[in-house]
Amino acid sequence: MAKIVVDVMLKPEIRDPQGEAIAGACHRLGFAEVRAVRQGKRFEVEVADADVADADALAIRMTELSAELLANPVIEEFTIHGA
Amino acid sequence: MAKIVVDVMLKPEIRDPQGEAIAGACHRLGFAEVRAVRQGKRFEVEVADADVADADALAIRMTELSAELLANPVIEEFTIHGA
Amino acid sequence: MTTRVGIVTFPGSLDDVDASRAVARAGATPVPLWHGDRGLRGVDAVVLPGGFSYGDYLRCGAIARFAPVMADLIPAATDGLPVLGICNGFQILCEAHLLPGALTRNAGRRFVNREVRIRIENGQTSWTAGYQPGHEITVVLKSGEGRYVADQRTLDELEASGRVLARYASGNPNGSARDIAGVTNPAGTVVGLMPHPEHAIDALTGPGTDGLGFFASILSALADA
Amino acid sequence: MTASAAGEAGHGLVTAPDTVALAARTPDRAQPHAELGLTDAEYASVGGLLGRRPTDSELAIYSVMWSEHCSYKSSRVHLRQFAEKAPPTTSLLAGIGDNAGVVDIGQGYAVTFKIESHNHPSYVEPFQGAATGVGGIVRDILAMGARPVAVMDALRFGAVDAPDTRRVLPGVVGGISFYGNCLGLPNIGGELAFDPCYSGNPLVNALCVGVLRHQDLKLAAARGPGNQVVLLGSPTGPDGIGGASVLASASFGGGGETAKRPNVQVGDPFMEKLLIECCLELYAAGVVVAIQDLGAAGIACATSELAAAGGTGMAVTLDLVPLRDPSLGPAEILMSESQERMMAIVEPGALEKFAEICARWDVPATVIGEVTGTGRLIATWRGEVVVDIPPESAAEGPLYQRPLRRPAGQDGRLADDPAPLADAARSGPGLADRLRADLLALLGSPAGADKAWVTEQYDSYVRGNTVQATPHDAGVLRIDEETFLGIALATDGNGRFCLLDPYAGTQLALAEAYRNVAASGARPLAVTNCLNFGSPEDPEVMWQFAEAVRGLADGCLALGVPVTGGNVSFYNQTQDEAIQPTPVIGVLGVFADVRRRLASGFGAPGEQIMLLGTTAPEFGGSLWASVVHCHLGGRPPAVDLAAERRLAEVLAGAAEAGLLSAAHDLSDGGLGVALAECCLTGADGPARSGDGIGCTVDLGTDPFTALFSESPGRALVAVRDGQREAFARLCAEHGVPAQPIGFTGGDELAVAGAFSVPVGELAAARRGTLGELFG
Ligand SMILES: Nc1ncnc2c1ncn2[C@@H]1O[C@H](COP(=O)(O)OP(=O)(O)O)[C@@H](O)[C@H]1O
Ligand SMILES: [Mg+2]
Repeated sequence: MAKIVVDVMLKPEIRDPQGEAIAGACHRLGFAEVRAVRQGKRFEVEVADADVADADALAIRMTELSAELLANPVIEEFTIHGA
Repeated sequence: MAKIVVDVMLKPEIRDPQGEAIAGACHRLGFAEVRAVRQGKRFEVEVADADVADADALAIRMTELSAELLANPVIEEFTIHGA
Repeated sequence: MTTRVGIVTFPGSLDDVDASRAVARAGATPVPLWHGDRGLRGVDAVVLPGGFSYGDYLRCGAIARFAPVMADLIPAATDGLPVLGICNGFQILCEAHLLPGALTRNAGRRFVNREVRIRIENGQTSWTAGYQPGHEITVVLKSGEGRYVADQRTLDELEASGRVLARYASGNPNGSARDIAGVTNPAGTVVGLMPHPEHAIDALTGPGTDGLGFFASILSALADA
Repeated sequence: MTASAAGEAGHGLVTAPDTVALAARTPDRAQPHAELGLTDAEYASVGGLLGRRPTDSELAIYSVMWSEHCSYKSSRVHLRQFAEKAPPTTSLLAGIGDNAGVVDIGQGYAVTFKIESHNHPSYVEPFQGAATGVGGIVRDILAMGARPVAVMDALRFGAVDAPDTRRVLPGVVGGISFYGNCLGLPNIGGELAFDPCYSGNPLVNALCVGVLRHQDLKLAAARGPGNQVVLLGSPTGPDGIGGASVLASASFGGGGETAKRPNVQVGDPFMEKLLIECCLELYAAGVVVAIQDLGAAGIACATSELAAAGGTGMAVTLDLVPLRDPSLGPAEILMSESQERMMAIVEPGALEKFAEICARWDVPATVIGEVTGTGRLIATWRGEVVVDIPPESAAEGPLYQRPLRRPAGQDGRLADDPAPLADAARSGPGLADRLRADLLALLGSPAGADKAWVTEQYDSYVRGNTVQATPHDAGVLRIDEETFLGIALATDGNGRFCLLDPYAGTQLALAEAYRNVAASGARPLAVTNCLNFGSPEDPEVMWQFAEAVRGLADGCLALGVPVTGGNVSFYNQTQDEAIQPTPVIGVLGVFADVRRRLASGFGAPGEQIMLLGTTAPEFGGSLWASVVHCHLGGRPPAVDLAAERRLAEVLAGAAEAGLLSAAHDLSDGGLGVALAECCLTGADGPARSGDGIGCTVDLGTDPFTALFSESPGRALVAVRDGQREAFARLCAEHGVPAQPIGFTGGDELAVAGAFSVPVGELAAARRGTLGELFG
């Protein structure tokens, strides 16, 4: 069983009010060293070994999956690990 | 400027309906090889270099921040990268 | 002197007006408490109302837990001050570890706004003394993160010690463990409830008056004390 | 235009800051006016009125302010009719031209309401597009000095099973739910319709209503030279730069979508909630001279409109604008559409108090300039003047009399009468079974289906004043607990009727919203509208638009309800394919005592059911023709606005006298659908779809026409026991035909001599449709 991790973050130019609010909370809590926070999503995808020919094929499939479903290409970008 | 990444995932014993729904969607989209998906959060925290004494101090602070604010230990666990 | 019930307004609190109205309907004096102020203005009990405190960014209730007013509320609640957390207030109480467990995304993944029937399981807390155990009432559920979760041991303990306050009685609308709609602390003073009794105090604007009992209960609980 | 052109144009504005002095010295420098959406003639006229070429910042201002979206340049010549044909009224405190119309409802209270589109952004990024649509209309209402008290949403999507709809609908509903719920505004109603014409062009129209005391009314006019210009709310970022002209006004076509994608604005309802409470506290403290929301065209729009309305000048220092992205240049700062911002005019002596209140709400507030007596809008950046214009020239914009042409296919459409289909349906064997099957088909169709999948995602209870919400005919709010004044609101539109006849179709939409308000027991008082059309550069679309506006203006005059404001959304088309003309009409009504409102469901068994109004065999554009035969043609039902007015009188009178226990208007699907809805809706409580009460009715010799015709001007009522005579008298007094058709009770909807359906089966037919499609 392969575990693939897909990290999805808002594109840098897209505003992240959620991250801004968290950064504000960090400061109120005394974590003054925090300059900025951006919040994204992390997907852990389990793939059956038997179902994928090789690492390259897996990487291609996971890229497809991320672009189609896990990330919203209009506002997000993704990176894949472990494939 | 240091960039710390904090990954927060639901503990394995906590059900993740979001992840389950995504796994279902994967199948409908033809990604039959996907066995399971879990969705968590990824925080990218920017910390000013000048504000932290050294890497160890930074790691301690980020662990505090994660345990107190970024993750809820009742249902979530976290890992820190880049500190 | 009338009973004074504090209603905390966090940035992003929404049902504070409704909670105040319910407190007044029950015959108590609502006292506004501001998130950024210290001190509890000598109130006899506190309601943490529904809404989206601090936008509920991160996790519901996670940021509100650290508000200045909470620095006084948490020790007071530990010492026996009656506190009712409704919806977001329940989430805040869990985040503050005044109540066990946590509230997570609904099993159906969408926000649910619906009238629900709940069964009062414990009629002895400061907030439910006016109800008989087993009494079913109609209130309003409106939340996106209302699925109560806790580990098996905690759940068993809650059941064994009668700390399950109320359960959903007309189907489980959000996937909560064991149909739990609300829980209480061991003393029966700190209570969290996911649906909204304050929206069920007037047949003109809600599904009836079943929810008034929560606010009437605290009055009699304090009068008896 | 292409992606790179937009990008380079934007980029050029940053890297080469252009000043008024430079513009005077370099009259011939080429400027990207076409990429910014200005025609050659418009560009030339900017040069003419400035007496030199514009600076890049000025060009940015004119390009957004003169866009269709901001300037109404194609629609203004038509919209004038709303004023010219306005019925006499004393209840309008502010009207067209202000941020939103304001209506006196008595006892010192006023209500302000408006509906606005966010169609294109919701197609590009459904969640954020719809969310920021709600945010925008709420700020409009807030800017009038009112507390926003509720929202509604009128939604239209492509075919229900189209992949596009599957992407767009859940996102749009999620965005409205996220933003509205987080803001603490109850959602009290709306619409949900599907038609393939909206594929690629969904309509997302959001309405907000607010309440104020008369003396709290704020108008957006910068008066008093020396007064300070304060920007409050979120910092300014690169969001939606050029959005007003590029995103909101350009039609989609081959590959253009990707070019616009970076222009997504992200909403922060939490900040908006703080902004609302902060502004209300500022108003209460009396420290606001005037205020304007920042929507399309951001600071450019707010500064020029405030100064133009005040007949003053304004000087702002763009370096003072708090930025989220320090690399923004002056043109971008002016054009940014960052959300959750307002601009206030404040007397210098009140600044301290103003700042104190903002600090309490954690709302950033910054003085960026002051009101002047120069009659010029001047902006400086890094010590240089980058804008120096007469503000009214930007605020007013050009005016076009676009060519009109009655569509070539119009006669063919009208001639394609569904009467033969109806004749066939009426005769032949198995009539009873077919009637039953057709009714269930209508109830299971996306248009007739239960909307709970959508509406359950909306909070309808917050603030505790919601008397009725979905699924009642109108949303009903209590104004306060002392006076028990109340208001009712409904929105309606019908693209099918409007395609067949935009004049009549618009009046039908108006009549339906008016009737929905009346059916709740309120007295209709005022109108808002959102006009969704294709490209104004297409003469056939422009004809549809002109007819619709004429129909609405004439209709409002006939009904005695003024148009108080609205919004025009053009360019809803994919290449040459325009949407059906879709004016969405909102009607506001008032209750002297909201406890007298009427529910739209049966509340008790054994009550007499009466059908009010006249039924003719009218099937053109009907739901029956659409669902059962995929047919769209013929004439829409004939409108009789005098009859609508009489019906409304009867309903309001009966409500006030307590004669009725329920009233429900007849619209899509006719009597059959209305009866089923009455059985399922129940009597009380918002958002309630109880177990239901059945009924038995006798529909005479032509049950087919009785069940499915969509003749307007009709309503179904349940008369309280002991009030039948009084009600009959009231109907007679107003000349409203009233026909007893049966009684409530039992657990079936039974049509005597024809068929019956258990109430549970009605519910099942309506319930599954949306859930199965959208998961
Ligand atoms: N998008 C929506 N948001 C909120 N309420 C909606 C929406 N769509 C439909 N509704 C509600 O569902 C009910 C039925 O809608 P509809 O059949 O369009 O009513 P009508 O035909 O009487 O105008 C109404 O109460 C309406 O307000
Ligand atoms: Mg209706």
